[in-house]
Amino acid sequence: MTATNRVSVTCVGCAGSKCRETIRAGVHTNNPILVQVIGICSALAVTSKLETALVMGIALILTATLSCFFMSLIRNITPPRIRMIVEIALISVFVICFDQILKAVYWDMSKQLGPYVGLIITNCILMGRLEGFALQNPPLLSLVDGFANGLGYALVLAIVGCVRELVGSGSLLGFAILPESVYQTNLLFVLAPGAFFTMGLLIWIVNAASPPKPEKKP
Amino acid sequence: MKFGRGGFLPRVPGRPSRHVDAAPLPERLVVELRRDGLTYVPAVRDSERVAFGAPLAWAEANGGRVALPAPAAGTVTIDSSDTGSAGSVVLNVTSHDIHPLGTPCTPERTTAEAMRQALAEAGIWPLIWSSRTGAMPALDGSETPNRILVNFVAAEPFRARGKVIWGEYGQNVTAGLRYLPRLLTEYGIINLTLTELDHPVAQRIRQETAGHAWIHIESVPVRYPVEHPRVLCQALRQSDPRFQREDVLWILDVQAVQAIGGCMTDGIPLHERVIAVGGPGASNPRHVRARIGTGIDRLLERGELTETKRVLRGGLFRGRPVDAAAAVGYDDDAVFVLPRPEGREFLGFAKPGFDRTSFLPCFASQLTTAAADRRLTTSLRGERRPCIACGLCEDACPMGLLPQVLHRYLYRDAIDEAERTGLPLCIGCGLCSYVCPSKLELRKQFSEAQVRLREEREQAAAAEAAHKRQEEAFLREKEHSEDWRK
Amino acid sequence: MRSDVRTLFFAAAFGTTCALVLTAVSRLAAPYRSANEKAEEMRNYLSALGVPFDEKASAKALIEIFDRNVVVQTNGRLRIYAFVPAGVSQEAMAFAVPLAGMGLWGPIKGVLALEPDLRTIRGLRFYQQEETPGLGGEIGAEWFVRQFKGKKLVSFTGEPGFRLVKKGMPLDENSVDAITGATMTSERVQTILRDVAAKVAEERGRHDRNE
Amino acid sequence: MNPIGNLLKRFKPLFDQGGGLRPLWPIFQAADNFFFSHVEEAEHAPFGRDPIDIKRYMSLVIVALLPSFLAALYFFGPRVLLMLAVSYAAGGLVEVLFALVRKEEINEGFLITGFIFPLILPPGIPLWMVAVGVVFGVLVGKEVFGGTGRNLFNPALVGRCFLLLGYPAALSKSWVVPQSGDWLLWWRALPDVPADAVTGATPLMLAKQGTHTPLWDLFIGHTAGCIGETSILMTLIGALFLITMRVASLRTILGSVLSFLLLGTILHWIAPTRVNPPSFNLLSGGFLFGAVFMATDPVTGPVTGAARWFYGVIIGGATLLIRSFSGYVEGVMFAILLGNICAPLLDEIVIRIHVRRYAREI
Repeated sequence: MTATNRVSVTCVGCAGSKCRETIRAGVHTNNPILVQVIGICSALAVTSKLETALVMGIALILTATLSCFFMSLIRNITPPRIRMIVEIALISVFVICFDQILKAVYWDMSKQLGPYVGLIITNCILMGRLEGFALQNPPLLSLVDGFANGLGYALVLAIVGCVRELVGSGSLLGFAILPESVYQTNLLFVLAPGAFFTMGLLIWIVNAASPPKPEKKP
Repeated sequence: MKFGRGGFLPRVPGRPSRHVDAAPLPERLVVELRRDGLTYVPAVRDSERVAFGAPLAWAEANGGRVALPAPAAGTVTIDSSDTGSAGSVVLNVTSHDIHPLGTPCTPERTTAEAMRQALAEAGIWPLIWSSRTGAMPALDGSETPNRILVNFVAAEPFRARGKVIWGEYGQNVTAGLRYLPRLLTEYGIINLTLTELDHPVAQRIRQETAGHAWIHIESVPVRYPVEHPRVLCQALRQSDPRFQREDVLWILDVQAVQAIGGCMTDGIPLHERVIAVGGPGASNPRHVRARIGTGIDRLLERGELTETKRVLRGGLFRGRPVDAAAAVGYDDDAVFVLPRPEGREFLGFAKPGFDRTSFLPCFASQLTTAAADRRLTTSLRGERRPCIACGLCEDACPMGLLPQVLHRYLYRDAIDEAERTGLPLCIGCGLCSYVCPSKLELRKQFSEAQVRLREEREQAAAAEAAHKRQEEAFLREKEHSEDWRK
Repeated sequence: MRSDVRTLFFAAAFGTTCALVLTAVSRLAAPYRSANEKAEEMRNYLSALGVPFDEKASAKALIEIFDRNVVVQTNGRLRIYAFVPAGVSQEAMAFAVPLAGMGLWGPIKGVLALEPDLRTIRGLRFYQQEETPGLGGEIGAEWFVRQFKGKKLVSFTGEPGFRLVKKGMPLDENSVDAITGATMTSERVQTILRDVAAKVAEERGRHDRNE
Repeated sequence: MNPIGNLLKRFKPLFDQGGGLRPLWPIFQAADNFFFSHVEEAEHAPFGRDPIDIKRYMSLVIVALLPSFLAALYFFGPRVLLMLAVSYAAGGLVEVLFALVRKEEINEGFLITGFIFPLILPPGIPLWMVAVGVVFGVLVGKEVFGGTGRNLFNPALVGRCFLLLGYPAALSKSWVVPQSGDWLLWWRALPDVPADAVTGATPLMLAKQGTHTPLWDLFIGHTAGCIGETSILMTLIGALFLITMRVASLRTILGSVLSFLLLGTILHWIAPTRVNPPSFNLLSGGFLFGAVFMATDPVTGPVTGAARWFYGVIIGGATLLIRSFSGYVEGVMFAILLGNICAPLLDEIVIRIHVRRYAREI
């Protein structure tokens, strides 16, 4: 009895540290945008306002968490030959659901996000996590991983969105922060190149603050 | 002859006059045992007495032996204390007399074999450059040139000029020119390169050689490094369609021809050199005739070999600094005295610059023809900066290389790419380092990379050979065991 | 062979499940979604026509207002939205026609509202455009479209069309200030307006004949 | 020693190792090396070196820019000086900050960027925009890539591009007709342009609407436009200077101007309504200024000489196409940035050709 107890306790402890590690990787050390630089086309398109960036971030967190979880659940019964198609199908289901719900209850936002919610299906981050993590790990850990990566993406989007909305429109979440009489808005930050610069500078700052470890040569 | 773009002749003060002084004959002559990349083995013992012209040391090279003949008669001391160099032979002179060795013979009755032998023993052979080996030609007669190019031009500031030597030893040079065809194949051609064809000296040379149909006179521009054998070779290939790729070309300069003349007609070995002493730091720029082994300090006026000046052996571009102990070698023809920088100039970069000349026409000295680079010192004359890709090195490169691109490759250690982009063609003339406004050490970088490349190739070849040997041994072993099993 | 069957079975089961989920979600969301889409279009026409409505009204309410006040007729090439206020009169108080054409960087779409004489402009709205923000993008700005109110869609020589002229030039009832620095966009807008003016002129001819 | 020398000597201990201002050493060193030539002996052959150095090289470009600058001063009043001061101050600050953080020497490259930047701006632009533009240009156009010698894009053009895309309305409102006459008025209005200064369209904008400015006015520079680029005469003087000094690549300039004229003639013949006559096109706007002073920036252009021809052709052609067939009336800036992008590719092609040649010789 005590033995089993101890085993389960160590298991939980071990899972806890692993869980922390997974979250750290997704949000910081292996952040999908800052470190892997994938999935940035939606990040360029929807970050001109903080609000859209947040909604997009939430969309990705939800779809990533759910699809990672379910993929991990069925990972053992999925035939390896069709696993890619299954992954895509799974992602699409969640994305389309989210898109439909958005269109039904949050019309304005859906209009602003345009096709980008739908395009989450082709987002490399999701495919990468499913293929690289969920297929090898238990459901709960996969859920955490999906959530962490979504969170990493959402955080970067939020920061970029913050900067772009503040510099580009002088407001945050639609509230004017910098009065128009004093501050002249910079339209470059409203356009997609603004996201390029902001994201590039952000990556630069993060890398300068904590230089990425050089890959070990085999 | 057709020369590619590139090359440059800076206007440097201190050009040696045409006057040739005789250097004092010292009691002690120093002969270094290293020459042209060969290390010589002493042929004499300590405190042995040698006669004039007797071999002091031998070296095995290219299927034969070349000698260092004694420049004077005297007693020998072998100095091998210097660990860095190969050591030297010190000659305490008993007699400065020069007398012929062996019997003179006419060009018509000389064979190529005998001539090669005589030149090798007289220490003249290494003065010849062969396009096949990239250094001195083979001694065993395995290569016979279709062409010999005698170069009168010395563009690098300041090396002994062909015209001065002609003026001093005209007879010996013509004699040498008569002997050279012995070394050629039948119907081979001798090219003479001069700067201007209508110069009085040039006209005299033409008169002298008028009867010889095999001597062709060519004009070359005075642009450093026009005298470099590989530049001359490339120019000849490009201008003369009869000169094929597989043809062998030998190149030698006037002083070598003069030595050949002396050696073949009178049997006198290489024992003295005409040296141009010049440069902005030289107080009396002139030519000096010096016995080989004379200390370089004896060529200089007092005060030139001090802390404030740097004495280079060789011209401005390829010269390397020497100390007080250095002596005239068998192949020296220039001593360049360069002052060291003193003090800092106020707003120097903004001055019009009547006292400096440059590769770029961006100093006021361009307006006058007489101006020279009077501020030339050993200073870099600027701060070291990253490459800004100005392209000056590409304009200056005589081999048509892209030094800025090579620099980029070598900067990120891409030596293979640098090799493909022509690194082995670099002749180390140093013009790219000279003109670089960012003061990059391009020449150093390239020559180091060339050395590395050669080492890598050698290692690879050695490894391959070892592998092959191992394989063969294995096969033999296998065969052997199979035999044994049978 | 067994694995093939298994794969097939899995694919079928998985596909069916996904399809079921999607269908369910879609069916649940469909009414809201289509209402939103329709309301979006109507909102543009209502505001261009000047029909009073609450900006924050729900989709349902908007459709109701639209149905009550607007009559849609399709005459030839032109689709005309007539504003017939419910319970006030039988005569149309205003007409609206859709605008469409290519802008500098992408399509421009909008609504042009006209007074009953089909000559005087009552309002103009661009609801879709991708012009340079700050320059061409100003066509969506209030100051730009406000200029059009009360202007005529026909030049006084009787030719249909509208002119956007450089700032500082004298204006007449057939022209407004163009956007400084956005010559290309202004030209495109002018072309779109000329097209629609031609169609309206045709329609007006039919109208006049009918009367 | 002159007074400056004495001053530098007196403050040197403060900046030396252990001094109180040690972290600011690069600033002291930059000043020191500016006034007094740097002395360092060559350690490798050749032991004598050419007197050309980066300072001289860069200062020649500044000299070549002076005529254009003086013309700008004449046409657009003393405000030009103020713009120059702001540009140098703001950009220099970024440059110095980076030098301090990286503990590197301050490079001379910024001298040109800071000088050229105000010359490619409209005369009425607010001063804070000058500062923002040059800061962005130096930061994103240069420092991000590692500083002078490593940047892909011309920093001044990056800064201007940023302003044009970021504040298009403000920029398009800032064109002022040259008011050469009343200097007093321009002085009084500082730091702004005089209230009654006439805002006017540039010749290229006017040409889009069908009015062609007389060629003589274009040549002299009596037109609205960026302050340094209006006077073709002064640009030509600068160009002549740079070409005789061989600081600017003649290949780039010829490549761009010839392709511009050739393509312009052909297209004008095909579509005379869309494409301005080549003479007008050449003399209006900033094409010549860009081709002479910005396209020839060695760092952002191709490395190899042969590639500079094609680089010029890309710039000339792209300028013409952008001017004639896009929404922008002026295209030099984008054309040069486009050329900057293509430069490494052109180099690669030239290097390949060279490699093939070397393979035969080695």
